[in-house]
Amino acid sequence: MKLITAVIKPHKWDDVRESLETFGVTGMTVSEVSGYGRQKGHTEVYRGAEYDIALVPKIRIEIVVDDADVEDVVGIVAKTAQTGRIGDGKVWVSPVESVVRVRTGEKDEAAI
Amino acid sequence: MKLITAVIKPHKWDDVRESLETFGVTGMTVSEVSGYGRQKGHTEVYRGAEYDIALVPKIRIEIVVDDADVEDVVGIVAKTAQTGRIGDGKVWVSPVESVVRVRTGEKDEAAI
Amino acid sequence: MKLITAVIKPHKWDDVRESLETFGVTGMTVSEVSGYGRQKGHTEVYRGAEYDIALVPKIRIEIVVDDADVEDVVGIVAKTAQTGRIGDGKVWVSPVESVVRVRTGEKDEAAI
Amino acid sequence: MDGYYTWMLISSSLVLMMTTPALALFYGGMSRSKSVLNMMMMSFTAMGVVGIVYVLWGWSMSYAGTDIGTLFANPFTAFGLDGVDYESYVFVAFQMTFAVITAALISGAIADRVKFSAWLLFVPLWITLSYFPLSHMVWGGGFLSGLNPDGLAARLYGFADGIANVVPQDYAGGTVVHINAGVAGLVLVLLIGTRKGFGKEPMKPHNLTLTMIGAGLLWFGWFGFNVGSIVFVAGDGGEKDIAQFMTETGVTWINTTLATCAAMLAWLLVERIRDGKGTSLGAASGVVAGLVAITPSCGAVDVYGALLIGVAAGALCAYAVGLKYRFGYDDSLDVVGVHLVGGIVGTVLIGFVSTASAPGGVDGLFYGGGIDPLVIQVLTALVAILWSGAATLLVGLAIKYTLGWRISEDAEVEGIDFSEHGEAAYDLGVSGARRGAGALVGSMAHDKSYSKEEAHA
Amino acid sequence: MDGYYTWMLISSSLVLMMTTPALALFYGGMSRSKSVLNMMMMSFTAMGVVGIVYVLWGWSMSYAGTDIGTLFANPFTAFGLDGVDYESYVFVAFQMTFAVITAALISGAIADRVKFSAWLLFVPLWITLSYFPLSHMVWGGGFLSGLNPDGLAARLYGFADGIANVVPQDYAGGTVVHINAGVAGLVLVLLIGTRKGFGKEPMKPHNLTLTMIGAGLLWFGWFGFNVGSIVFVAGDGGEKDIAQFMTETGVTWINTTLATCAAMLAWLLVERIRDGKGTSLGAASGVVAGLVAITPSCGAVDVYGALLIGVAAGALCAYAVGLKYRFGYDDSLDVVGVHLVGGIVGTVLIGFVSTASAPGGVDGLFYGGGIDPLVIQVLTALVAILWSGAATLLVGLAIKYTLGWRISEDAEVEGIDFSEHGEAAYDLGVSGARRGAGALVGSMAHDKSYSKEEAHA
Amino acid sequence: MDGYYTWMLISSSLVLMMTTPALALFYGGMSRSKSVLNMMMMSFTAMGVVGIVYVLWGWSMSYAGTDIGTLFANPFTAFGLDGVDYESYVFVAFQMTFAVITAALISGAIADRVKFSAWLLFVPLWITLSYFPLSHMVWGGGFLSGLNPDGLAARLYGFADGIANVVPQDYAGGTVVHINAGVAGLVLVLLIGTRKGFGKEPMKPHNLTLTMIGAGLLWFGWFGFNVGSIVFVAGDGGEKDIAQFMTETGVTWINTTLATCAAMLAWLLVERIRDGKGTSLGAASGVVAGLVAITPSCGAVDVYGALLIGVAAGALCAYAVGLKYRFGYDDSLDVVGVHLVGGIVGTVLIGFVSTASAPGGVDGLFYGGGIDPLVIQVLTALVAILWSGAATLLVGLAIKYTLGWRISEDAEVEGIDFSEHGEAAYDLGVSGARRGAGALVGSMAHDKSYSKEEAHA
Ligand SMILES: Nc1ncnc2c1ncn2[C@@H]1O[C@H](COP(=O)(O)OP(=O)(O)O)[C@@H](O)[C@H]1O
Ligand SMILES: Nc1ncnc2c1ncn2[C@@H]1O[C@H](COP(=O)(O)OP(=O)(O)O)[C@@H](O)[C@H]1O
Ligand SMILES: Nc1ncnc2c1ncn2[C@@H]1O[C@H](COP(=O)(O)OP(=O)(O)O)[C@@H](O)[C@H]1O
Repeated sequence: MKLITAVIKPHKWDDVRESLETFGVTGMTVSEVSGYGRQKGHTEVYRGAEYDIALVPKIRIEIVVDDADVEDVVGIVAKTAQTGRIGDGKVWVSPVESVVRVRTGEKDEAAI
Repeated sequence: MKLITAVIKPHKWDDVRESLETFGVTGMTVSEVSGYGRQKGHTEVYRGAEYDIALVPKIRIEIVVDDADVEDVVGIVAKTAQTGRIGDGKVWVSPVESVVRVRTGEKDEAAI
Repeated sequence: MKLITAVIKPHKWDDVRESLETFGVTGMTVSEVSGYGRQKGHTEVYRGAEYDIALVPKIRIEIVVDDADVEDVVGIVAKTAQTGRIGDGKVWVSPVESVVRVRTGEKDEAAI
Repeated sequence: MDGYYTWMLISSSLVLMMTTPALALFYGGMSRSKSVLNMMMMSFTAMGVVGIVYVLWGWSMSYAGTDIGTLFANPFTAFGLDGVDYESYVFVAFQMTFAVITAALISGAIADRVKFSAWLLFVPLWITLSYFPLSHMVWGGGFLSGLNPDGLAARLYGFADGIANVVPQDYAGGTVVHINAGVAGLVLVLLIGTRKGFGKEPMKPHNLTLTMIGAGLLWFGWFGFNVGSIVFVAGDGGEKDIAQFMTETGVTWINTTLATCAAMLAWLLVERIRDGKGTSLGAASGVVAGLVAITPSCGAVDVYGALLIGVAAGALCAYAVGLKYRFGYDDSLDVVGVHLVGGIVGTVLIGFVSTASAPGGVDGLFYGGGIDPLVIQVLTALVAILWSGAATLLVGLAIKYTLGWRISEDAEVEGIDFSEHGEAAYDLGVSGARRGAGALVGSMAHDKSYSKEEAHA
Repeated sequence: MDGYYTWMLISSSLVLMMTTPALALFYGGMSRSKSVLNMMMMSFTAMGVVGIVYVLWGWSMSYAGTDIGTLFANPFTAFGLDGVDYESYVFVAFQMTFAVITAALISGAIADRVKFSAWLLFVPLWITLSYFPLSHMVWGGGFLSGLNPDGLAARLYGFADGIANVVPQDYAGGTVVHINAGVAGLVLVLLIGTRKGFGKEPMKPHNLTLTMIGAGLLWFGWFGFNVGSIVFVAGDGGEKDIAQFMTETGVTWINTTLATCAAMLAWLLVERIRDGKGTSLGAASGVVAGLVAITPSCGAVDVYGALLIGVAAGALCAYAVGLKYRFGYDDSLDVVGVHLVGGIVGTVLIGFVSTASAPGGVDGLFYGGGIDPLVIQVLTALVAILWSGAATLLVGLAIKYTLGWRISEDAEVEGIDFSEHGEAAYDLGVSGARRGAGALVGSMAHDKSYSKEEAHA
Repeated sequence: MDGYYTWMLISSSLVLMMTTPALALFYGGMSRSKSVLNMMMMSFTAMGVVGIVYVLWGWSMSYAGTDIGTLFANPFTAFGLDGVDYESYVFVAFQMTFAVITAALISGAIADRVKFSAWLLFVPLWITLSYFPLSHMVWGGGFLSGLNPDGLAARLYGFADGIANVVPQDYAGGTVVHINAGVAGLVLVLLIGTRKGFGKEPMKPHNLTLTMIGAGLLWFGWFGFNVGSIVFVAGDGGEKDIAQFMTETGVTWINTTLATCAAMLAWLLVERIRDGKGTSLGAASGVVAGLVAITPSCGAVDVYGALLIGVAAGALCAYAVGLKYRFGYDDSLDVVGVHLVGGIVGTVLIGFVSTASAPGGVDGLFYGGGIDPLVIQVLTALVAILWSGAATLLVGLAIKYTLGWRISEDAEVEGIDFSEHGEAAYDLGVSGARRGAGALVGSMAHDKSYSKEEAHA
């Protein structure tokens, strides 16, 4: 199994979720993160002093999938999250050695 | 070494922490995340319109452990976090190649 | 490629970002997390009852890098984030099998 | 009468408090966390602009100036309160605060998407073309007043002993304030268009505790608004006036409260039946709906009339706020659903439930007063709707084709607080587990005031 | 007297503001973020329900109706203010707001776990069986009033010239309001039980800034509550009354403030000694404790008496709020610890520190007035406790075995704001680094009001 | 005069509300989320301490005591209001609230870094050495009053018919309140030093909605502050006084509002020009700057004078708040930039724009009154600055070398709310996507009050 980690633009989250749903992804874990990269943040003013906000809000999605589905899922996320503008984000894949479903104790493929 | 990532129900956090403490886990990193899966969220009403909240709050725990402890730790988390109801969460294990303790610069096993 | 995950003290974030910038890291993903470890949290009082806050706020940094840069980046983070006081945090490295840049669809090294 | 005078000092202060901060909170809590500051700024700047404009030419155009065709008064007669004696300053104060909140109310309809500069331009123009004339017509002895021999009522029903035979009633501003603001909101929404994502994303309140504070403070301030609107029969400051003060105000206080309580419960009941649950947003909205509807009628009805008006307003507005989704106009914070609908409910129901036993002293349809009181109320409302609609359209179009109303779509997505004010409302790197966040906020780029300094040096 | 009359208009408005929004904020801030809306709704709906009930039969049952066995008055005599002259409406208003806040105070004891419907049923029943009778007994010339020849005081100490020889003192509601609400809270807590996790999880305030706003606004409103409770000796609105108004109110204002300041500092001192640190929650609670204790006594004491009562209330309540952990009753937001204890402290201490030099004009034990004033205060408090306890038990049991009080355990864990109101108080996807969150909130499933519409069509 | 008396009851309550909660909110919102509670506590405890101190010796030292060298009055003459008749209590109340807010204002300058105990020690000492003397000098017939034959004005310009030939004007406290607090803030900042990270990290407001609520409520309360400060010419409570009350208060209300509106818009304009965007913090600060500047002058000018003072205050303060970055003094929440600068602007401009047509009745430089009125205003301001500076330095040094002012650097980084009060302001584990957090907060270690109990047993 693999862990797919995707960092995307917040307003793309809904589309990504839907397309993953249709593909058949039954679960994922999502968190709000801050991104640092080519896309620059905005500027805030306070008492005549300016502040550069280096970070931009992003949504981080973690999906554990069977090896078979990795390419499809990565492809779907990359396609759906794309706006073509700087800051669209990244998707990376890393190995997972085992998974357990807490409720049932089921292991690995069965646990996803 | 391995990285154990566990996604559990928020109100189970205290129990899990305690049982890991007793087992001898000296450190972990915790974050608030949102879960998407079989367990459905609740419904909010606003001006007569209904909204499905697809996401449920979860706690995400990351623990870097020696290879030796992996099975025990996974087992403890899976056991303690279990309620038997949908949404109990997942635990997955992935490889870690090296670890550093920032304070001392100690490496790997010594750094955990 | 590798994924470098660093958990550091919040007030060290700015220094770490700068030194990574100078080194040439062009992107990272940051999140607010809670740390549990040797460093104990503080105590809150409420209606004469005391509460131990087991967790301390930390910043979690994820950086995907070329294999070549791993050591340097880990070294920089470990050095810059160091205060020598308990709670400085951890840095760990795990394997990454592939990366995609959402905006362009570029793959792996090109996507970082 | 220094007791009554003191009441007017307080009432003026209370109604000012209704806009800043009460309305700013009520609206601010309902908007999204990325636009709450802009929403509050629209209330604060409405206060800033109208406060000055009212003293310069508002009082003159509404009351002190010489009448022009029963529609408004000469803005220059008493420009800058020229020739206005100090005794009257407290009434200038009281009336000023009404103008302020009427302008501020409109902002709720156009949340999240309007250039700050456009708002600052709209307010003085609109208040001059729509509010001052209407307040002159209704309260300044103009076209919609029963005291004007050439007024609507006089023309229709005749005029005797200085008053029309059938008198239109608007105790504290159902037409001038609420219908006026509601119509303006509707017209602007149609001109300006909907927010990106309207009807798809929830766009729900980001902080209902603010909305609840706002609703509570609005209620508190409304006692100044309604009870302070007493007009004396004798008006010579003698025993008669004191006696009227010490009876009528008790009635208007009680009626205001009863209608508000009834509207809150009615709104919750509608939600319970329709959605299964009564919401806090519903309670807060019901409070305002009740206050709006009893505004014109608080002096015209008895306790049962007040209860009926409250129930009607709460139920109808609870239903009306849903219409925007159906017809697709983005009345963001329900100015139309609450103020226009509530204002009409209150104004028109007077024709049915007003009773001679109340201070107003007129029997409505249900009390054997016949159809005339109802007709005059309906006509008054219609005139107000037409005038306000025309004036708003004029100003709205003028701005649309010059300055332009909308901020860019990207700015709207990023949030108007950043794009128009360079601020974020909250920086809550907080609560035990989140105290770190501050660190993520950013670092000082450079101190402009400072560098500017250097430039000078 | 139009000056005094104006003061009553304001006082009524201030006390209404104490419930909505002040108390709603004070309690809301103390509850958890998943139950703040429900807590605020209990205050808002207490206002909605009691506001109407009071006008229908509350005023009659407390004052206007014909006395029934010195315990309460006939609810039908002046139903709907029938036959009540407009001069009295302002007093109806003032007394209404007292009934409202008393009911609302109770909600703090039963936070996070009670069906909204159960609360809506409890309020009118309790206010009718417990509050109206007690207000009649104490202020309506009933059993606990010194003016009733068959009253407790008269029976015990004899009666002459229309007043008992030893007069029980409750200037603004130590028994009727605070002891009454405190006892009701205690009884309900015992009936309803503790929250899941009580004594284990902190369950600490989710937003102390709201609690601080609430405490400040309560203090502000309390001037209407205490200072507005003046009763005139002559009562004919003549020079004597005006003179009394222009002296007594200054004393009650100062006493109210002194006791509150002293209680705040005393509470902080206790925390400092016991816990090492003085908390903002302690300061806010101390403010309320002081206001509660000075409520019955503000007209009975001089500045030193006020300070002593404040210190005693602050210190004792600071200690009392800890008892719930010891004895395991879940008085969630400390209604018992602050209002019952504080109410008793204030009511009983009058027996010691009241002085003839104060408006009340009675010397207490410390001023050579002997034991009698103390005895009558204690007895009055006891009767109030018994009556309130019995009435609450009756209503509480009736609801327990019909509608039922508690929401499901799952709903309690998920949060009552969702389960009972379908809302979340905050949606702070915000602050530079968190602006995204909005996106995580969810998407519109379907518009019920809309679909309902279609159904009709 | 019971109408006027009622106005004083309300004004006193309003000004108390300005400190708790209005100022606490205004400042609390501007501080960081880890120090908001400490900031609010400084306002609340200023109320607690000064409220008591004022009754004990403040009133005596300012007004009731026998004059000592025109600088202050004997604190023991009327200690504990000894010998003060009840008629005067309302004025004690009113003046007390002024002392309270002056002390509280200072806290804004020393945010995030001061021991709570040091603050609790500073307040009574400072109020005694700086505030009471200055209020005696200016309003108590002392050195800075035109009524004192040995006063500054009398010495310079001569004295006739019980008044100096050139009279210094301070209607409601430009010198006593704002310059005094501003100077104290500046001195303390220099003594105590800057916060860790000042000038590098933003340290920007954590919750601007609180700051907006605070600004709005301050404005509301300020009507009590300014309009309540009327002093009667006849002073016998007769027709003359009533007539003066019913004219002068209208003028001060309108002037207060005009200057505030103008200052808000002027501040936003400066920001717009300098930074490109007008901020909500700027609007809130502009409101306060305007209120500060019109405080001494609200009775001295006409509508145009009020507008000019407002514009000047808004623009100058908007610029002044940036200076701290340039000169490196950490006036954290801009007490110097707004209250010292605004107070001077208002006090000095009187010399230019005061007009005989206003209640004050003095012509300034622009109205042909010559240079003298300006000179006396400047000198009065200077004396106030010197006295306040010296007194503050004395108290500040005494504390620095005994108790010490600063908390530890670690405590400052972790947050003063935790280190000094053991609390966190917010626990928002909440709102759809974040409801979990509560779980992260921690678990009950042990119940001290409980264990303490056991110890006793
Ligand atoms: N090397 C990296 N490791 C981890 N996350 C990264 C890395 N580079 C970029 N990201 C994430 O991807 C987001 C988008 O990257 P950015 O460089 O801004 O635009 P783009 O990916 O379109 O070039 C960043 O905000 C950050 O969250
Ligand atoms: N494939 C997955 N990858 C990552 N996280 C997952 C995945 N499936 C489930 N989760 C996490 O586990 C939680 C529980 O899963 P869910 O399907 O709701 O219940 P259960 O695990 O009991 O079947 C989800 O809320 C989500 O956070
Ligand atoms: N085994 C672990 N797995 C994951 N994160 C850890 C682990 N041990 C420590 N951490 C993280 O590192 C932080 C610092 O660790 P701690 O033991 O407190 O101090 P130090 O690393 O200096 O010994 C912790 O707060 C936690 O976030």
